[in-house]
Amino acid sequence: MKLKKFKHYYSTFIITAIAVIFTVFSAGIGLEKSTIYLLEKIIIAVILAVSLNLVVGFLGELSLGHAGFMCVGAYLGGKFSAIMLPNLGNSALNLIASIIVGGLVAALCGAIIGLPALRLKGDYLAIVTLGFGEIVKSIFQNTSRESFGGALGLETPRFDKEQLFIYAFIALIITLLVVTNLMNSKHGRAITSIRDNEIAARATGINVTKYKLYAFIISSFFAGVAGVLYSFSNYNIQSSKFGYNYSIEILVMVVLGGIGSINGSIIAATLITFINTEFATILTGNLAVLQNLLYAIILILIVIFGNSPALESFREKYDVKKLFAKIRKNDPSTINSDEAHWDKIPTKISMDELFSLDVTNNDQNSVLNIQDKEGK
Amino acid sequence: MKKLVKVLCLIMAIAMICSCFAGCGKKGYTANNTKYVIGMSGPLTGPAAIYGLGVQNGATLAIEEINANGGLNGVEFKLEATDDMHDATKVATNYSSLLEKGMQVSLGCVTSAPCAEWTNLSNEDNVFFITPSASNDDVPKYDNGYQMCFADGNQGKAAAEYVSENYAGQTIGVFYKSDDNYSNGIFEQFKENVSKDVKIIETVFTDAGATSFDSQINALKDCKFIFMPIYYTPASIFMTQAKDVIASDAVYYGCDGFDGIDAIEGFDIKKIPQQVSMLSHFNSKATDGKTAKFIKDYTNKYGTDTLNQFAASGYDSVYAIYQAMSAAKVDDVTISASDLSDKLKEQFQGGFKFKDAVTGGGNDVSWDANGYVNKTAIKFIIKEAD
Amino acid sequence: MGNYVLETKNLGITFGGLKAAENVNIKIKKNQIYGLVGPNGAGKTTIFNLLTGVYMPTEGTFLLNGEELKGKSQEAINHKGIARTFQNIRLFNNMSVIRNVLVGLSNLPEYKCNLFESIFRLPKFYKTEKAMRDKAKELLKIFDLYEERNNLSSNLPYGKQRMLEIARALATNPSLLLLDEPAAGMNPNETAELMEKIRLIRDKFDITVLLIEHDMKFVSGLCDEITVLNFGTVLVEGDTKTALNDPEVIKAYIGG
Amino acid sequence: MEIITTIINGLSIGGIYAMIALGYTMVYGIAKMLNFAHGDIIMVGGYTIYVTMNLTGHPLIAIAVAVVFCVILGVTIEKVAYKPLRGASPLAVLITAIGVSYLLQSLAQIVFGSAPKMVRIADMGSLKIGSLKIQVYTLVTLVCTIIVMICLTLFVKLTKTGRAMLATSEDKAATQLMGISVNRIITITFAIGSALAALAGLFYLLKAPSISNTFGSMPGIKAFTAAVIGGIGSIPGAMLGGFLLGIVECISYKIPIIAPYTDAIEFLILIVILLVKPTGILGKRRREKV
Repeated sequence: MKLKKFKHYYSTFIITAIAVIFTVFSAGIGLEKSTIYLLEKIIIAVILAVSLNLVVGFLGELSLGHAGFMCVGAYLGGKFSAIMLPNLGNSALNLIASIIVGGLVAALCGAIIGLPALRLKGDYLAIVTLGFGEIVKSIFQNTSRESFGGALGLETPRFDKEQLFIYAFIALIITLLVVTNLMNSKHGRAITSIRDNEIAARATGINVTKYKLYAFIISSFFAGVAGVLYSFSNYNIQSSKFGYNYSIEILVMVVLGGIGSINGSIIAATLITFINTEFATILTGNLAVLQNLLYAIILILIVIFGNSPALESFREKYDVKKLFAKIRKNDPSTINSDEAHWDKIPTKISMDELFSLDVTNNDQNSVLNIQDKEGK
Repeated sequence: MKKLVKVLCLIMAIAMICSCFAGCGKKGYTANNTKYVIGMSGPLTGPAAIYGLGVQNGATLAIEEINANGGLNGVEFKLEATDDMHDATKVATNYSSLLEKGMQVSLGCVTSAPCAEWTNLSNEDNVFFITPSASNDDVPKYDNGYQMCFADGNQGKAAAEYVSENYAGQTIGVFYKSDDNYSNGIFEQFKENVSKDVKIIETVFTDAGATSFDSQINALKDCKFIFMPIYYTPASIFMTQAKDVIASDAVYYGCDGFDGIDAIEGFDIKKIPQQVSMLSHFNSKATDGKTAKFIKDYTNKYGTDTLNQFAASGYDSVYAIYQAMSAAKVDDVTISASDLSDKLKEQFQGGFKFKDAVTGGGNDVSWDANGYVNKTAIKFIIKEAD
Repeated sequence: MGNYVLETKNLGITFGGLKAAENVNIKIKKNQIYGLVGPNGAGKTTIFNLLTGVYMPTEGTFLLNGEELKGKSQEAINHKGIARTFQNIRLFNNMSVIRNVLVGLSNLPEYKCNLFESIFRLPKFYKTEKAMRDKAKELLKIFDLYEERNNLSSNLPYGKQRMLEIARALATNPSLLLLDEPAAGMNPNETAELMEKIRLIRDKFDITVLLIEHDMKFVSGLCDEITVLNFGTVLVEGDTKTALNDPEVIKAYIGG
Repeated sequence: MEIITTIINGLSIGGIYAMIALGYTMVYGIAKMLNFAHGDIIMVGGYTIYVTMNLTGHPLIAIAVAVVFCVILGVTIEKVAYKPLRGASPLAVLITAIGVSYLLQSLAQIVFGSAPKMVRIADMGSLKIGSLKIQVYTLVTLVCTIIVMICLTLFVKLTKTGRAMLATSEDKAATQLMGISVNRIITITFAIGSALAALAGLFYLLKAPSISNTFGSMPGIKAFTAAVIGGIGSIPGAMLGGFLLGIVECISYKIPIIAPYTDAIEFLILIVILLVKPTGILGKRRREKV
């Protein structure tokens, strides 16, 4: 019974254990270079997926600009560490300071874009975040050579390659702790209540704008942290990497892992990164084109299988959660967390837009405007 | 009891995961080599594939020739090529997997942006590389990196000199890609070095807008000389769109990115009325000497699609490594990358002259103290004006 | 003046030419159970929406315990003391029963705990969290939901969902509770039980109730006073029995 | 004079955006989904034109084949990938659309390779009016897009199917009850959207005769932006948004200081417009019933 209290922290424990094992390995017999790169990549992907899940899964808003926040973190954090290099050297202190700076600047961006953008819902918010990501990318691409390297990319001090992954693990564990703690507090409940029913949340006295902003800021903070880690794992960062395609890649991890499920995000991000890297090393030469093809087919099949209303009964029969519940002899209808199956999550892709030919607006808008003002 | 089983399972699972990842690091990867392994990373797929494939083919051709002639003291060479899709983030993985495959010396990366990553990574381990085509000025910034092609800055300077000489007092146009490493690098140096009495009309495009150049063409329509430090695909689109707008006696002048423009499927360069020329170190229409032989052999084996200076440069880079290694009297096939690098550095810093090059007009090639190449540049006219 | 918990003054709203509510004057005394009845489309829910800040009144205003609330946001109005339920149940479907109630509790001043304290699990967090859970359990016991507290709220039977919605509204510690058709879809036994419950919570929590209902038995058995609406205007108001027997009301309901 | 050329250029590129945006808007309005694969239909259209041009050498045949092929493809995608998900979470449909987009791109890469292909459809030359020098294809594009838009508007307004489309977008269930097959309407919408995408591919190739497997993705995103600027779901909105974006793009490329930031400016306009008017210029929103 005692263990139940720590149920939410299982994944954190496991990751800590893995981190310790790897650290011991690396201190002892040493790790392959490629293992270290892979670890760094996976950790960055997991941080990104978990932080995006906060917005998409728990808040229920679609964000397509996560890579934009990462970009801000990567550039600002990387630049900061480059500036501090003469003073702090390539030390852990420099690394930690840059991570904090990068994260904070990304969080600030999250607040700046979030404050006005959160008035918008669903698709509109999605396209605004997408636009934000592209704007950030474009701005960093065209900065001067001295400031952020422009098209040539920003040179960042690559942190001691043997140890970066340890710090990345620590950052990941902190991310997990913060997100888990947040989601299991009254603030987290407020955020999920907005996802489930915004109107009822307002009527229950939840300050919707404030909590949306919280979720947005925390999410972009960790995206920024992931960005700084990314800039430390590379010598040279180029903003063209942070386009909407990358944001979508993160979104795919979140969706496949199960929206609103932190563990799912961790597993999906790990697997996708691992498989992609393996594909890239196995399928070379003429086979390289098969990478994307396989990826696309798997993606489509998983989504259709997991969501088609026609396959509902089939899924019920083979539901993993229920199977587990059977093994544990739990009542499957009892839940202890806010993790829900993702086809039930009402991500607010707003559906009340009309297909219209009318150029003029009708009067109904006036009511709406009142509502909007209220919503502010 | 049940808990215990669970915990045990968990620990086993973790141990299994870790064993997948963890190998025995820090060992000598080259200990089991039976051939000298040359590594490279380049775009073998994707829009820039023509460059990567050119280098790969050229290098393979050179290695086959060397091996057929008995290799280096009887030891053969082997090329390990990895695909980076012109994406710098893939380089670290490629680099480490190459090291684990026993790479002793390398051709670095084919394109500039990924090569920035390679430069730093290879410096960590002291792996010698000579890139056939990554032209960024920073590529030879450490003593283990050399270029077979002209650096961007030098290309920009050469173009600036040419323009200052021939177009003083006139208005010329520049069309470059503002979000591209290569394009920017050349343009910056060009702008810095061009004489002040040449008036420049700058136009740019970006990755996202690389389909329609109407407004840029409109801005450049009165220029008689247009400098285009860009890759050939957008250049071909530009030329097709501009052929009726820009005066037919105008000159398009590009850098090594133009190479291969006449080989694009469906793009008929003869229909472009303007002169298309570029700064190059390889004359793909050469009819005599070593260059002609290379062209013949290459065409027989791979066709003309990728016959460009990248292929020639890849071919030359392998020969340069071979000549330097034989000059340094390397005789241990399991020599570590770092030891080999020290030997090669000694050669390259000690006035090593690379002979029988197919690039650089057949003259000897040498490297200056900064690692930049010294060879003959030619203004190569791809197509005369009508 | 101070006697009234809720007082509306010429409250009204116009939707693009359509007067959904007009000149509504309701006065509710403390601890009253007040009914709002009228045929479909009479503007009852519109009035609820006006009172909870979903819509901004185009005319008139309303006061809660003497304080003007017009123009305040929905959450601010809730903090001032008006809580509501919805005609079509709006629970937080993907959350457990107890969490639904905990959300309602989270804005009360006695459970104040900032984001920082929550994330870093400072002692304050544990203290407030425990207090909130105790309070939530207490509330759930009143509504016979304690046993199902860990169930997904959408898995509850219909009647219990209604109860949970009321429990969640009560959790925000209101002085005025608005119930939108609480008995809709319930069988007679459940309805009777609900009537008891409403009286009970009125006494226990010392609150005032304003409810919309179509079931006239329910209204006459429960409400002290009612207002009958038709086409957005007040038809009759006053004592329940008298008002329901008013010929105008009968005409409005039966038609003709 | 310069400015006139710029505006004509802007209108012609805007016309293409508008045409793609129309596909986005109609599919969104009726099937209530973001069809991320729409841009890749353009790419498929482009490759079809490339292949038929090489086989027959006749532009009109190429166009016809491309339109037919894209319509078949669009309808097939709808039937295979999106139809099983009708009624599922919108996010699921979105991810499937992304999957379809990857699939089309990688298939194109496998079939045609990743090196760009050049395709010359027709040599139209340029026109001289006074001191103005305008390329004929610019005018052709502009005229054609306008004709297509008028036809589409008339189709939706006047035909039975068009009105059924309007009705479906308002209320699917009610439309079904009126005896209209919603599935059929959705299929028709996808067919129209795909045909428009094929035409957009054609006009793109007239302008920039080079095609690769990522040919459609950026125009797709830009057109989506245009659709949102105009108010997604609104046909005139899509046209307005497209033209607006095209003109902004061309003017921005003319000014050297801001030219590198053109994409940023386009997205900034989107954000500003949405903040001023959360549903886009001509979009309308129904109030959520409480």
